[in-house]
Parts: sequence; C-alpha cells; structure tokens
Amino acid sequence: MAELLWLIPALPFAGFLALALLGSRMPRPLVATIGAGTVGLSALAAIAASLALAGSAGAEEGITRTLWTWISVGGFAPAVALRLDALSAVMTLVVTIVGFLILLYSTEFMAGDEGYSRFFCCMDLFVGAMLTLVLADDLLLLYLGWEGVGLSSYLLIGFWYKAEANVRAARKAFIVTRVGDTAFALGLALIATQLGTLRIQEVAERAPLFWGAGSGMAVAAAALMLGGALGKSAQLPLQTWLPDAMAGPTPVSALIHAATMVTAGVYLIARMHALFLLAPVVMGATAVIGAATLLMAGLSALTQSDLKRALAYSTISQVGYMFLALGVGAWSAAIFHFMTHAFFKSLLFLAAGAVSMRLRGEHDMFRMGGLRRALPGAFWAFVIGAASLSALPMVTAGFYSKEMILERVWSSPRGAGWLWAAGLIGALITALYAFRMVFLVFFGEKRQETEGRSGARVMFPLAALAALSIGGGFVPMSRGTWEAHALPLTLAASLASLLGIAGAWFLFHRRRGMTERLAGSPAGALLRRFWAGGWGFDQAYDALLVRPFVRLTRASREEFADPYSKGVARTAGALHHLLSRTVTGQLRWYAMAIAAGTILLIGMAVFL
Amino acid sequence: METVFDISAVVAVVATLMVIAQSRAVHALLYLTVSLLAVAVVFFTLGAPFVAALEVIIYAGAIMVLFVFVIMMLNLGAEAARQERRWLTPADWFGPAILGAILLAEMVWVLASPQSAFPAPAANDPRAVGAALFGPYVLVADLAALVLLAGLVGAYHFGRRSAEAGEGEAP
Amino acid sequence: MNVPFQHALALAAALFAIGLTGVLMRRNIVFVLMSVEIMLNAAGLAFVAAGARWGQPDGQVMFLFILTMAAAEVSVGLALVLQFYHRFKTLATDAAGKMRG
Amino acid sequence: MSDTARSLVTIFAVLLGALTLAGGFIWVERRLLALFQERWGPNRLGPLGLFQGVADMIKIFMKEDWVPPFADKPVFVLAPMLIMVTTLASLAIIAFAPGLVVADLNIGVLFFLAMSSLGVYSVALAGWASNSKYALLGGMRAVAQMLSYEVFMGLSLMGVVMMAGSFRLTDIVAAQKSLWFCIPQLPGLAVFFIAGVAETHRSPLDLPEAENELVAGYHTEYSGMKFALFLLGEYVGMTVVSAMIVTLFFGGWAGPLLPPVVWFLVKTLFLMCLFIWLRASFPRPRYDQLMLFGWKVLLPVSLLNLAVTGAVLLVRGA
Repeated sequence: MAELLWLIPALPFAGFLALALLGSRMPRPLVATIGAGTVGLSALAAIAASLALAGSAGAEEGITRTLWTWISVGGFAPAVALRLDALSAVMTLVVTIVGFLILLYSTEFMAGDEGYSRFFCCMDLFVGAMLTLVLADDLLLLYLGWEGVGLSSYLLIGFWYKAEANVRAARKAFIVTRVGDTAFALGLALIATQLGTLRIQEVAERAPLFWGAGSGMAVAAAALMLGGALGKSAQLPLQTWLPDAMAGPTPVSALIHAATMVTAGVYLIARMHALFLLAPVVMGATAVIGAATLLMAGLSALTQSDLKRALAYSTISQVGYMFLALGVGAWSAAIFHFMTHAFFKSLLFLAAGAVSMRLRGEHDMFRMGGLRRALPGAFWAFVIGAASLSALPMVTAGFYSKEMILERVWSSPRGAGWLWAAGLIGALITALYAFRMVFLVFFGEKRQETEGRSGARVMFPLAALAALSIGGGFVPMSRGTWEAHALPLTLAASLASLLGIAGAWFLFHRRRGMTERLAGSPAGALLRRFWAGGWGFDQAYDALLVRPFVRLTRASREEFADPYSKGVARTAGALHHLLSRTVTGQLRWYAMAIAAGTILLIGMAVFL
Repeated sequence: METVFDISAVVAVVATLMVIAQSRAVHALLYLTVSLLAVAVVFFTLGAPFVAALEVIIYAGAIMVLFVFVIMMLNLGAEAARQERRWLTPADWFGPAILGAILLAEMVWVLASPQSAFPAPAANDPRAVGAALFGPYVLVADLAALVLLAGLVGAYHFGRRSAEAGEGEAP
Repeated sequence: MNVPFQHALALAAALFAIGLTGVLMRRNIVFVLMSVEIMLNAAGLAFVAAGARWGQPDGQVMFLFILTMAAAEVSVGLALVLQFYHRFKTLATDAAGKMRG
Repeated sequence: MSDTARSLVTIFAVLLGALTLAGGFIWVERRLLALFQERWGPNRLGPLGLFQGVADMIKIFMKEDWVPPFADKPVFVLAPMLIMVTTLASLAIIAFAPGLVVADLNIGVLFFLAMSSLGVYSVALAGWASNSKYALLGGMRAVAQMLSYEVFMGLSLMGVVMMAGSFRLTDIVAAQKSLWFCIPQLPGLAVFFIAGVAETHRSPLDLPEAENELVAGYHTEYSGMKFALFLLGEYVGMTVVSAMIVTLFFGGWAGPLLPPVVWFLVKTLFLMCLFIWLRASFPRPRYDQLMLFGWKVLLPVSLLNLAVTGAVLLVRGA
C-alpha cells in the first residue's frame, strides 16, 4: 500500500482534470460520481495506507516515497516526495473522510446550481492540493499544495461570481492570505539558503546543528513560518478574510474554511516544531496570538446575526485554541483539537446549510426560530455539533480535545496561568455563543415556514459527522489525559462549559427580552457593533494600509520616474527623425547603400 | 575544352550585359536565357553535366518561363519599352556601373593574387551529387523542400489575393 | 577538362557584378528580379567551380540549393509583381515608396 | 578523324531520317484519320496519294513569308526556329541501334528533358510576339500546360532511371535485356505517354491551338515557311517522344531476326500511330480539366510510382 501513496492526492487531481476538461458536457449524476467518488476512493486509499502504517514496524518513522526530483542544482534538489507518518496520517484521514462526506452532501446541496461541474472541479482541485500539502515531505511541494489550496479557496469563495460582493470577498481572501504566503516563501528561501535543504526531516535534523536555540536565524525562520500560518489560519492580525469568505457555498465553508484549509497553519507549525523549539520567543508569540484570537473572535461570534459569519468567527476562535496549544508545545493536543474541530465544525456548517436550504437560502438567525420541530434532523445535528463545540463534558469529542489543551497550557513549562485563564474564559464564551445559535435558530417563535425535505445525501453526512463529533474523542490519542493532578482543571473546564450553556439558555431563551434591551442600550449597541464588525480591523487596515497605498500610487504615477522615461523617449524620437531621412521608400537607394557598404567591406578585407 | 569554355564565357558575359541594357522585357529575358545556357555549357566544361542539365531544365526551362508567363500576363507593349528607355538615363546607370566595376575589380584582384597549383579537377558524376545531397546534406535538402513549400503557399496566396481584388474592382 | 579555376571564378565575378549593376540601375521590378537571378546564378557558378576545383560534390549540392531557393523566390516575387502591377498600374520600384505607414 | 567523319555521317543520317519520317508521317496521319473516319483521305497524287506531302511542301514554300506589322519582329522570327532546334537537338541522344547515336551522353534523359523544357519558349514566344489576343491566350495556355506536364514527364522517367541506374540511354536499353520496363514501370509509361501528348500539344491535349476557341492559338499569325516549321516541329517532337518511349520502356532496338534499326523504327512507328489513334478517338478536355488531371492524378501517380520503385529496389538491394 505504501507504494501507492501517490494515489491519495492523484485521485482527486484526476477527478479535477476529468471535470475541468469534460465536466461541462457530462450529465450531472456522472459529475457527482466523479467529483465525490474520486475523493471517496482517495479516502479508502488513505485508510488503507494508515492501516499499513500502523501495522508496519517503522510506524514512528513514517513512510517516505520519493516520486521524482524537480531540479538538481548544486546539491539543492527539491524532490516530489510524499511522507506518511502519524501526523500526516491523521490529517490525510480527516481531509479525505470529511471531504468525502461534504462532497456527498454537496451533490444534493448544489443540485440546482448551474455551476455544478465547476463546483466539483474546484472542490477536487482543493482536496488534491490539500492532500499534497499534507503529505508533502518537501517544503517546496508543501508550498505548492499551500498555494493550490489558496487558489481553489479563491475560486470557491467567488463561486457565485456574478455578485460583486462575492468577488470582492474572494479577492480579499486571496490578498490577505498572500501577506502570510509571502512570509512563508521568504521563510522557505531563508531555510533553503541557510540549511541547503527543504526536506522536512533534514531541516529538522540540521536546524539544531546549524542554529543555536534562540539564535536570530532560527527566530527569523520560525517567525516567517508563523507569518504564513497566521495568514492561512486566519489568526490575528490576518483574520479579516475568513468571515467574508462565507460568501462561498456552505459546503465550501464547511470543508475549506472550517475543517481543513484554515488548519493548514496549525499543521505547518506542528510539522516544523523542531524549528519552533529553537525559537522560544516565537512560541510565546504563537501562544499569545492564539489566546488573543480566541477571545476576540469568540466575542465577535457572540454578536453576529448571520449564522455562517458566527460559525466563521467560531472557527477563528477554535483555531486560536490550536495556536495556543502549539504555542505551549502541545503539538498532539493541537492536532487532536484540529481533528475534533474538523468533525463538529463541518457538522455545524452542514447543519446550517441544511437549515438555510429549507429556508430559501436564509442566513439571518433573527429571521429563523422555532425550527426544532420542522427540521428535527438538522436540529439534532446542530445540537450535537454545538455541544461538541462548547465541550459538553464527558460525552463529546470537543470536550476531550479542549480539556487536553487547557490541561497542557496549565501544566506545560511554557504555559502560564493567565493563558489558561484566557482559554477558560474562551471556553465559557464558546459555550455561550454556540448555544445562542441553537436557541435563536431552533427555539422561540417560528418566523418562517420551511419548504421541502432534505434527502439521504444530506442526512447521511450529518449523521456520520455527528457520530464522529461524539465518538471522535475516544481515539487512542486521548489516552493519558486522565491524570490525578488534572482533576481540578477538568472540573474547571467542565464548569465553564456548563456555565456557558446555562447562560445561553438564560440570556437567549428564557430572558431574551432583557438581552435585547441590554444590546439596545447606547453602550451595548456600540460594543455590539464593535464586536460584530470584527473589532474594527477592516477599517483599520483600510485606513492604515489600503488608502495610503492607493494615495502613494496615485502620487507616483506622474511624478517620480517620468523625466527619465520621457527623456529616453525623446532621445529615441530625435534619433528616429535623424534616421528617417534615409528612409526614402526607393528600393534602388537601399540596394545602392547595401552594395556600397558591401563593396567597402570587401575592399577593406582585400586591401587592408 | 578550354576553347569551349572561353567562347561560352564570352557569350555569357555579353548576353548578361544585354539583359541589363535592354528596354524590352522579353528581349532581356531571351538574352538571360542565352546567358543561362552559356553558363550551362560552362558547367559542362567544368565537369558537372548533371548541374548543367538542371540549369537548363529548371533555370532556363522553368524559372525563366515563369518570367515569360508573367510578362505575358502583364502584356507590356511598346509604351512600356519607351518608358523603360526614358528611365535608362546615363545619370541612372552611371553610378551603378561604377559600383559594379569596382566590385569586379576587387574580385579579380583577389583571384589574381598568387595561388597554389591546381590539381586537375575531377569530374563529379550525378551519383556522387545525389549521395551527398541525401547523405550529409539531407537536412538542408528538407529545408529546401520547406522553402519550396513556403514559396508555393506564398505565390498561391498573393495570386489569390490579386484575383479577389480583381473581382472586387470589376463592378 | 582543365579549365583554370580562376577563369571560372572570374566569369562568376563578372556575371555577379553585371547582375549587381542591373539591380541598382533598373527601375522596373521585372528587370530587378532578373538581375537578382543573374547574381544567384553567378553565385551558383562560383560554387560549382569551387566544387570542380576540389573534386567534391558539395559545390553542386550547394548549386541545387541555390536553384530551389531561386525557384521559390521567383514564384513569390512574380506573384508580388502581379499584385504590385494591379495596385499601382506601374512596375517602377519607386512606386513602392507609397506603401509607407 | 574518322570519328568526326563518322559522327557527321550519323548526324546527317539521323536528321534526314527524322525529317523524312516526320514529313512522310503527315501523309500517314491523314490516311489513318481518314481510315478511322471512314473516308478516303489524300489519294490522288502519286500511288496511294503518296506525293501529297511533296505537293503541300511546294505550296508552302511558294507562299508569301509575311510578318504582321504589329508583331515583335525578331522574336516572331525566332520562335519557329526554336522548336525545330530543340526537337532536333533531342534526336541527338536517341540511340537507334548499337553505335547509331549522335551523342551517347551520360545525362541523356536529362538532356531530353532540358530540350523539351526549352521547347516551351517557342510556343510562348510565338504567342507573345504575334501581339494578338488569340495567339497570346494560346501562348499562355501552352506555357502553363507544358510547364506543368514537364514536371510529371520528368518524374515518370525517374523510375526507369532508378531501375537502370543511369541517365545514359544505351545503358537503359541494355538494362531491359531481360524485361522491358513497360511491365514494371507501367504507371510511369502511362504518365510519360500522356505527358508526351501534352508536351507536343497533340490532340486531344492541343489546347494551345484549340481551333474552335482560339482560331489557331499561338500560330494564328504564322504562315508560309514559319508555319511549316511549327508543323514540322510538332511531328518531329512526336517522333522524338515515341522514340524515347521505345528506348525507355520497350527495349529500344532489341528484337529478334530483324536488324536493330528496323526494330526501332517499327516500334516508333507503332507508337506514332497510337498518337493518331488518340487524336481520332478522344474529344478535347476543358482547360481546367487538363490542369486538374495533371496535378491531381498524374502527379500522385508518378510520385507513388517513384516511391514504390524506390522501396522495391531498396528491399531487393538489401
């Protein structure tokens, strides 16, 4: 099976190619079969490969397969190599299985759309690129996948490109992540020139030898990597693109902007942890950024009226948890949370999609309500997802992963009490906004009638993801979290979660009027607007970066370079006028000139 | 053989001079054909009968006939010849003649400079030429075929355009 | 078969010079084309003479290539002449100066 | 010195023979045509009307040799001479019998092609120099027709040349000792024969002089001796083409019992009668049909023939 590792990314790419070339001529069932089927096959291949890895002797080492070498220049030979180890196996499994479920869901969700084959085409491209990113053993190949997911994310955010806002959102996502990507590319260049290799294993081996702990180079390389991760994972200060990215279809949000792509930054840092261990400053920064992001985004999520935007802020917040974990060196906790988050967040998105599908594309939570009886399937799926998100103790996967992070933040030598406190407050806020959504959407009085019924292709992925959101916490990775000294911490986390849920019940169901009055008061309204608008980052960037830049380009358009360029043009013009005298249009003169010149040259050759 | 060479060389030079001095295109063409035939004889005396035959078949027999054809199509009459005579003023031909004379002088000067003794030239039978053409020169032969194709396409294109223009002008 | 090499080359030189003079002094395109043919033929003669001088077939091969080139050149050139005459109603090369721009 | 004398004698014999044959053949043609068309033909002068040709000759000599005032005089005079020169020059390389050949050139086939390509000038210049529209149209047709068919003529011969491995006609005859080339080179023979008819602009491919459209084509303005030269040139040309076919495809002088010259003449005469038969049997095609037939049928056929011959020779040689 290890020999066929290349099949895992190749299958979605094959699907992409087939759909890109012939998709517009295929019947829709065939498009759906190819689009979802290739990813399904890829999932099977991933499962087989992971089983083979688990059963093999060198499970710790992982399997590496070099397919071919890009170029070979002076000892620098970036290779197309795939690597399957515990980390990439988890990522691969999540990407392919969740991806398959979401694509299955999409076959029904997108059924009425004219860009049906284009959608599956881009989704397959995304899955292929993501798998390339995950399986890459070489940072250059990883970067290729990195840009590939960026591209397909751009294409899918702007999927409904006829509305200008969607296109603008796509462009924003592309440009903002580009800031991070540039940092990443610079980091790659730094590593390649300093260490002479981009193979991840070799980088991990050489970095400690070449650079001392805390040395400037290591800090610079790690900081640049972190920059890339921040952009892709929508962390402070590059988080502004993700809420707008909800302009894309809901399955896109579920797959790309919740489950997989936004966690690429987490994966990158976990992959390069050897490098980050050499830069404690960057580790600290990662933790602080994670903590700040999770609090800030959580408060934003609390005030959103758009269901998908609320989920987007929730995603930023949850990825903030992962960064917090990474920042204190809890790699496996971060990846564990990534996995459970992929399950419950895509479940939430898909359930939200199922709701809005039945409400003719409605996304505003304040226009929903009382859907509990009308949409029982979506309701239960959403409740399970929200429970997992808010880490309902003992029964949900989210509890185990979040509890593990909080425990590590407390106990890790790099951790600190105040980081733990931030995480705990975050957990409270998380539970609050998660069940705020539940109560707003499914309880209270009914505002709109539903229409139609969701089919099996929608309900099965919901059921499967719900099962994973509950059972995903019992994977072998969670072993060892139950230690005696951690009991108080566990109790605290459980308490925070339960308190949040109860608060949500009180504020948004029982005493909803009071909450609305509170929000309506001048101070409350101001705060609410501030939070809902994403803490004013968009405005700040616009004022600090975009507008000065536009002014600068306007100013430089006519001033600086012109005298030089115009001077060149004027000189050329003058010479042209001089030479154009010889252009008489008379063939004989030209021939005469050529002949005279030739004769002169021959004469010089003969007589000199 | 040397006598034959000398005679045909003189014929060639005189005929060629007549070509550029003629005012009637057809007469010039006839002189040019004579010149080519004389050069063919020169080839023969140089021991290259194959090339001599080709000179007659292709140069004199095909390329020059094309000229005849075009002149017939243009149907230039006596008026054209008179105009040609008007164009051929001494001022017009004096400069070029000087240039040509200088060129000739230079080349003869080079030829007259002392050279090593010559071996007797060996005759090249067509077989050797063919072997060389399709042996070491096969790529160039293919290129020549391409050039011919390009010429064919080009001639067809220009000819057709003129036909279309003629149709357009007719009404 | 012992024609002096220089004589053949001198003949080629003479023909070439005459052809060059023709190109320069004639205004009629047809004559210019004919003069070009003279020059090409002179070059071919030089090749054949050199080939005979060294007893190599290469000179004749080169002549064949000149022949093909001349054929292609004449076919395109004459097609252009016809086109030219249709457009300008004259064969004077100077009329081509009107084509600028 | 005896060599020179011998060639002089040969030249004289060939010239005399060919001219007599061509002149006499005019009578044969008229009689044969009459036979094909169920009428008598010339039968009054001499036995079987044999002296008719002589009488025509005398009449043509006596006619006024008139040059139209609008014609380009030197070219007008030159044109009929050219056809005689080129066709008679072609006779020089034809081997009538072992030893009976004026010039046994090592590029004999090419010489024949060269002369036939120079023959175009005669027709073209006659058409141009006459300065009248029928003549000009006839001349232009002749140029296009002959230039095109020259290509197939040359290509169709190359198969024979490849099989014989020589351009020399005596070598080619010798190479047919066991098998005449008309069997393996049948496509070449067919193409060469058709191209030969077109080259000599004999009916049915006599479009340059198609009398119903162009009066008399390129020789509309000609009369007297000059017209006779054209006429004679056509018949000599026919003789040369027939002799070439005999040499290249029908084993030349080879034949049992009879002396070689006789065999050669018999074969040539037979082929010339074939020319007349063609004239009596086929209608004249349209001009575009002629050109299309040439470029779309004869050219591919001759190229294919060449390729197949080359391949066979290569395989057999290997």
